[in-house]
Amino acid sequence: MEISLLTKILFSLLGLFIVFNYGLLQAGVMRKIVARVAGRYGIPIYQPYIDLIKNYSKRTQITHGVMFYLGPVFRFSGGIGLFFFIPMIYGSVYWQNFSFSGDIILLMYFQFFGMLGMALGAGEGGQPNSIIGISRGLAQFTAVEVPFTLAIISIAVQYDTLSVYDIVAAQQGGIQNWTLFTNPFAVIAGMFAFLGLMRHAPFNVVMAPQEIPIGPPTEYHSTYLGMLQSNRVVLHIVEAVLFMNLFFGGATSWLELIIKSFFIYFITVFIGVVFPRYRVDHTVRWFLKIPLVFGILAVLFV
Amino acid sequence: MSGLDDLKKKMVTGPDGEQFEVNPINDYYCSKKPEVTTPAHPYIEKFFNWARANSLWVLGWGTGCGSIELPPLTTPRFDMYRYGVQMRPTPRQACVFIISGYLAVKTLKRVIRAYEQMQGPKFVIALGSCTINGGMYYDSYNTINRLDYYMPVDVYIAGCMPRPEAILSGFVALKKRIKEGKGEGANEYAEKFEWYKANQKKIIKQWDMPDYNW
Amino acid sequence: MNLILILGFMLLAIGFWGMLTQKNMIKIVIGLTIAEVGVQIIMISIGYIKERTAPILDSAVPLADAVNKVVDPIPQALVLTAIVIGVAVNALILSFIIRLYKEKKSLSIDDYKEMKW
Amino acid sequence: MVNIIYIIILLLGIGFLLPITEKLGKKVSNSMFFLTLTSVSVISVQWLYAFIINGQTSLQFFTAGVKPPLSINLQLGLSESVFITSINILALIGAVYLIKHFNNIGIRSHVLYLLMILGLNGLVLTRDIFNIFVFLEITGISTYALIGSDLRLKSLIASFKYMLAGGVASIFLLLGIIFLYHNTGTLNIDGMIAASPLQSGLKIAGIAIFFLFFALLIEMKQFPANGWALDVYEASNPGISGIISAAGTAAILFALYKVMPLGNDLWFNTIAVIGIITFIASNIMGIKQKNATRLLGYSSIGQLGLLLAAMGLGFLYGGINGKFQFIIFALFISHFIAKAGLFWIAGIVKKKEIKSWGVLRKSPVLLFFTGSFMFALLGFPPFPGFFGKWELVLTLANKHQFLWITAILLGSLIEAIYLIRWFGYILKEKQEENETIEQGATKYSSVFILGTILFTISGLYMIYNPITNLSFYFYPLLFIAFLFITDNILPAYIKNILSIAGLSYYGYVYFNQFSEFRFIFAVIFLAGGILTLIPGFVKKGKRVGFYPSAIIMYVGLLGLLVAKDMFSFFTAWEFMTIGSYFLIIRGKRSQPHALSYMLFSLGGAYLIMFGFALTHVFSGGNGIALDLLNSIKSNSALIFTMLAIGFLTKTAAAGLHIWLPGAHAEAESDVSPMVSAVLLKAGVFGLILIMISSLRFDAKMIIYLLGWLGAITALLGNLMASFQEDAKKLLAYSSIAQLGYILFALAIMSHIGWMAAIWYAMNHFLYKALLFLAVGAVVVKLKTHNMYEMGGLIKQMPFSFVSVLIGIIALSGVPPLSGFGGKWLLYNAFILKGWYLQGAIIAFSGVVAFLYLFKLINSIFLGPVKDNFRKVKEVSIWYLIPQYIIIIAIMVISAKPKIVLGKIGDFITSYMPDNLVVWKGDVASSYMNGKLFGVWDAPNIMIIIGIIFVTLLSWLLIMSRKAQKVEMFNIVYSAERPESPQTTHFSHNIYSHYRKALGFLALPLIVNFWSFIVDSIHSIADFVRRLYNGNGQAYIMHILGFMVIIYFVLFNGGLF
Repeated sequence: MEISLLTKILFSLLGLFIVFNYGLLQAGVMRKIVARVAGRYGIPIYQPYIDLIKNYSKRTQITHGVMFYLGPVFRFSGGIGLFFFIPMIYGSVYWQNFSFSGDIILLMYFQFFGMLGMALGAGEGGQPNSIIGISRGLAQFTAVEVPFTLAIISIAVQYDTLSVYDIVAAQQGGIQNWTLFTNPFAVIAGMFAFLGLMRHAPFNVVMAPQEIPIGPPTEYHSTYLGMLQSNRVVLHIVEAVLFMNLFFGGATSWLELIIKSFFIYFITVFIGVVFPRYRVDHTVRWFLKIPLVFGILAVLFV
Repeated sequence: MSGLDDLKKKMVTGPDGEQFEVNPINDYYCSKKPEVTTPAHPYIEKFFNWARANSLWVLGWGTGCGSIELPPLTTPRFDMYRYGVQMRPTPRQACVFIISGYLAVKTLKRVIRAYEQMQGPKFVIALGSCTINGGMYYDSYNTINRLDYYMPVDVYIAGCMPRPEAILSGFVALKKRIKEGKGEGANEYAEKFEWYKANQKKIIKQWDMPDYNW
Repeated sequence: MNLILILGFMLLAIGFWGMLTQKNMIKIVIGLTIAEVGVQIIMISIGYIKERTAPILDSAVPLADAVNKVVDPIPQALVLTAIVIGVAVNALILSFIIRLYKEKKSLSIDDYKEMKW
Repeated sequence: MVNIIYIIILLLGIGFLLPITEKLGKKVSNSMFFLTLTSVSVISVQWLYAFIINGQTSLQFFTAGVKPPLSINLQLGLSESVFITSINILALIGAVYLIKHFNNIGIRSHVLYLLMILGLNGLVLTRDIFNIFVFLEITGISTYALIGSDLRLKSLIASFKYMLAGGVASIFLLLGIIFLYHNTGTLNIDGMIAASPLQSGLKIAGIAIFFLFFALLIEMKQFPANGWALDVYEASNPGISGIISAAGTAAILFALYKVMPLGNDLWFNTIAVIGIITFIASNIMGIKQKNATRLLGYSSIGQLGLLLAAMGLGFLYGGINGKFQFIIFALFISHFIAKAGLFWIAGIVKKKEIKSWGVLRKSPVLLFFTGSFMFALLGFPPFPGFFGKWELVLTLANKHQFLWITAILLGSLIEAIYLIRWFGYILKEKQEENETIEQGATKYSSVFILGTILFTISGLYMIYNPITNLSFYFYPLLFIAFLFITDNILPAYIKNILSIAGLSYYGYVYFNQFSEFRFIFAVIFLAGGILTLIPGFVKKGKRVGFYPSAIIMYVGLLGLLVAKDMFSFFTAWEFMTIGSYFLIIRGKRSQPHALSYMLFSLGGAYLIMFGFALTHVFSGGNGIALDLLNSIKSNSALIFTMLAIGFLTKTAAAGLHIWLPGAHAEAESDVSPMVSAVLLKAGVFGLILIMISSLRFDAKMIIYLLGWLGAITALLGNLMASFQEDAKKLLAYSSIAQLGYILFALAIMSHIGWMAAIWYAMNHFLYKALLFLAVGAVVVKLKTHNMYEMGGLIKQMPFSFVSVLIGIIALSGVPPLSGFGGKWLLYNAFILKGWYLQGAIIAFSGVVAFLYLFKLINSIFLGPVKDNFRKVKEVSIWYLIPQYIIIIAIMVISAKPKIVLGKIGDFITSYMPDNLVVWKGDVASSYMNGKLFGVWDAPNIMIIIGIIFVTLLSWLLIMSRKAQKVEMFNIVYSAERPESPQTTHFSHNIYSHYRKALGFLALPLIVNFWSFIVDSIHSIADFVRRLYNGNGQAYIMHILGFMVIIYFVLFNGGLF
């Protein structure tokens, strides 16, 4: 069934709205869970909304220059763009966004769009600690990309396609068809990469609070910070949806999507609560050891 | 280099051998004065104030001995998060500055700098007697006696030291004040900028920074 | 004839021995000269035919009978040339040695090794 | 025609007359001296003319009125006339050069000179073996005396050693002659050859020929019995050294050539081996030599060895006629002119150390000729040696003598080490201001004439060579010659306009002639050429030397595309190499890098030459058409490997890359994009050529390895780029990595893989030119390469910042710019090919690229600005114009990749029909087993991202329109304030943690490997040259030892 471009745009925007709100709530829930693990009462789950409104409502603002100004725009474009290129709900023509423009390689490389813009913006901020954070982030990302790429190669070969939609399609028909069970090595490698991508402990030295005050966004505040926060919530959901599509059979309804992506994201939070922090050089080496082995196994036994 | 030396004017040589003067204070820093900001439409402002009151981001910096009372706030027993209070490591993102106890002159300079780097609206909570009247250090040669000579204070929390419970109640008081629209310390600072600066410069002999740290 | 040939080779050997062992440049040149003489003797001995006379047309060797009476004349002519040339070379070398001696006051070949490698 | 005997009569007669005429005054004697030499030259030229143009057959001249054997006869044929003409003309020019020297010494030197020339003429002409001895001695005695006549201690010693060696040689010569005479009964060479003494079976004949040849080998200064010769070259007046090195050895070579037929195959082989050992050994020893004239001596001896080897091989393979005549003459004339010229220049420079030869820069003409002579010696086009070497290699290949080819090429490469290094010193080594070189019309004019002759002969070779038609180069070379002549006259901008016009004209003329991938490379070369020439308008003054070099390079590049046969391809390759070498060495500190560039290029070029020769042989031995690559019948894998390694030296694959970073980084700012964005593609072009040919044979294993090599190159290049602090070096390492991607993509050998490769090649051309232009311009402006010294320049140089930003986005492969196309094609290609592990390495290195790209833009343009750069302005508009043209191009192909990729795809289909990329509108899709695999909709992606970006930006603008603009130190700094921009700018070694984790991959192992090789060669050189301990006695010992060795070799061979 073909739908008009306008419908498509409207549904995509609606999807974005849903994801944005879900992301904010999910962030609240996750923080609540972390608080409960620590034995605290924790924030109200709508706290992310308040924080966001507060940041947008700041009265003063400074700018270090054009690139500093554009940094959050790049970052948020990266997040929203990634959302637009990922199919959300399997089987529905309305929730495919613009995923027909490219395939998983587009998604892999589009991740960098926001990162690069943010890095440049923070760079113009001139805070040396931001650049330390960026250098750590980029370094960590290179290592994370290895198992991720191997996992993607593996499932691309497994399903004979690079299209995310087709990969989801191939996993339909029961839980036994999920990549999780048909190609466990790829999933292990991929989920390791997911931990690195989400930057929870033990891989959160990039933004190490207090140490380098907060890494790349040290100079960002007010509306900029609001945009970065908005991006963060969208991006977390989108990344989780991507991994859901690749490894966990995708979703045929919003409910399924919310449940699955919640648990996928929860894995990183769970591990983050349990483990201490790695230094960057440890992270790089670690990703080139165990996850790499699983990645290689994944492409060898596909 | 230390002190004022690195802020002196200097001649530098460009890549083509041309000589020119660099005046760090003017060239490195923005020399604009702070401006009074106007609130939005009252209804919107009310909504904003509600959000500001429920999202208090505290600059994670202890200035005096009272800072020892802050970490317990994050523990299960006191758990400040439930009030929407959390620590931020950078003044750019923080909106509440807790002056935790006595302020040495040396520290005051840093406090002023950090305060000015926070974006408005911003709030100051002064902790302990020292910030009110100097406390046990009232006659010290190098601590200040009254904080509000140097920056507008929203809430004072008395005690030496105030316990975490007191701090929590201070937060509640601050929330109330913000919701009432009285949390305009930033504007006050801008309005009485000259006065505050004069006070600050009176006590800080080695003034090695621009008048306002953006 | 063989005896003379052997003599020639012996002189050659002595000459080379002299050139290789003596440090005095004049002695080296003498070695070279001895070796040259050896070669000249070898040349003559090769041109020599037994019981014949020198290839000089005089009363003892009539022109008509010369072909059968004299030894091969060409080596002898060659030797003459070689001797002339050899003498010229020797003279030149010796004059150079004199020059060198004047410059450095030494005749030892070991003292003239600045240029090497 | 004048009887040739008059040459001898004239030289001898006037020689003896001169001391008498001296009484009439110097003028009279000098004019007589010159008149004699002129008339002798005229006579020989006249005969040469008769032989070449009128087709005269060879003549015999008899002395004493009777025929041999009773008299001595002179023979004059084509070869003789060529040799005596060369000798006499050189003698004439040499006399001009030396006349001051001679006048200082007195009339005896004039006499000696004439006698020497007489001896040389005689050596060439006579057919009597004893006469050879006589002429040899005449030459010898006059040379000894001439060397010693300036009465300097050094010349006396050298002459003394020479005399000892000559005396020993003449002893053996006499022995040989007399035994031969005894054996054959004649002194006439023709008679002896007719008697074929070796075949007669007499033992004594073997000994006789042994002595004869041995004496001549000593006179030919063969290794190791040549210590004395080096002293002669070093010590005597360079003018005389030049004559000895050129004319003297020419005559002795010819004498040997005459008696060579007395030998048999064993002898020919032995002589060739001795020659090649001398060639290699003396070149190796030359590496360690610092003294200019002695170094020239080593080179002379090496060249003699090569000539001897060629002659021995010629006799071995059917005598010196046809091909071998061509080869030997070409090699001979190069050496002859070049060596004399270099010795004479040494006489003008008068500097002992080769490092102090920088004074030559004071005289551009001499500098030009020095370069020409050196490149002639090395056998570069258009000089004759190039043709000689090519034919030699091809002929030997036809005889399956691969070891010989290897040895010859190895020797040549070693020779290149010291000559190029020396030339580098001349061009770049620091020189004290007050140093001057001798002025004087006579010496300059003789060098000038010699150079002119060299170029005339080279021109004739280019036009009339029998190998192939090189007419393509006619007008370009004229243009280059014009640029050279006017180099010191015209201002740079006129030359720039001319060069751009020239390139555009060639583009216009040849554009329609190219098809398929040649067309794409033509676009890269021509557009790249024009774009990278535009910044030249910045330069004030004359910019001497730049334009000829650039045009030589571009002509070479175009020549590659025009070439239809392997020889013209190779010619173009060498032109390109020379041109780029001169471009690269223009940088301030690029001398060592240019040297290593040249050596790697030359090594690669020799491999390519070898490969071409093998192609010729193993495709049936018919012709040298480039298409023969497609019809190799056997040994295809070997040939493929050779050619591939040859081309990979140009693309700087891992292991062969060490020349690139320095060469590209230290080059001038507008040269870097030329050599990086444009020149590297030549190697890619070569790779594509051989990869297409590899479709016809089985080279799967090698191509598989090439794929791995490409992946590793990409990773190592990117890693090392991340650890650089020098902005241009960073870009240079990035080029290595990018070429690694291209190699990897080519090795995939599928439609989509090749599409990726060519897309990468085009894109790398665009963004690397962009980055190098932008960063290069900044570097010029700031006068530093170090990124940590820059910073914060975005405010001063916003346009450059945008260029770099676009460049890095395109390079990194982030959508929506064109780089993503490359990534998409590459991922599809390697997944479809099944190269998962290599692909993962490629993907990994693709991410590592972000490290250095961020570092590049951040360290230069972001962060705090340093005090001394506060007042810098935007770079020159001439740098920005090409940048923005490139940006437009990038934008166009990013939005509509199909306009380029569609065409590329069309012609690749004819070679590789598998794994097609299918276009539906603007959407590219790949298929696996007929099923849709991947999709890429470039315009759509661009639109979506554009809309999102613009929306968010407008939102931010609305939300925070009143943001306060602050200065660089208004940053949070832990409530402190930053002290100085230097301490606040975090740029140096920002990936220290990455170095900690993965630095072991970027250890300089390859550099260490190559330094080990270099050190070993130097150590060997130093060890071997200890042989020449300076003791005359030892040299005699060497001669005797050499004799014993040859004797046993021949004895073993069964000669005795």
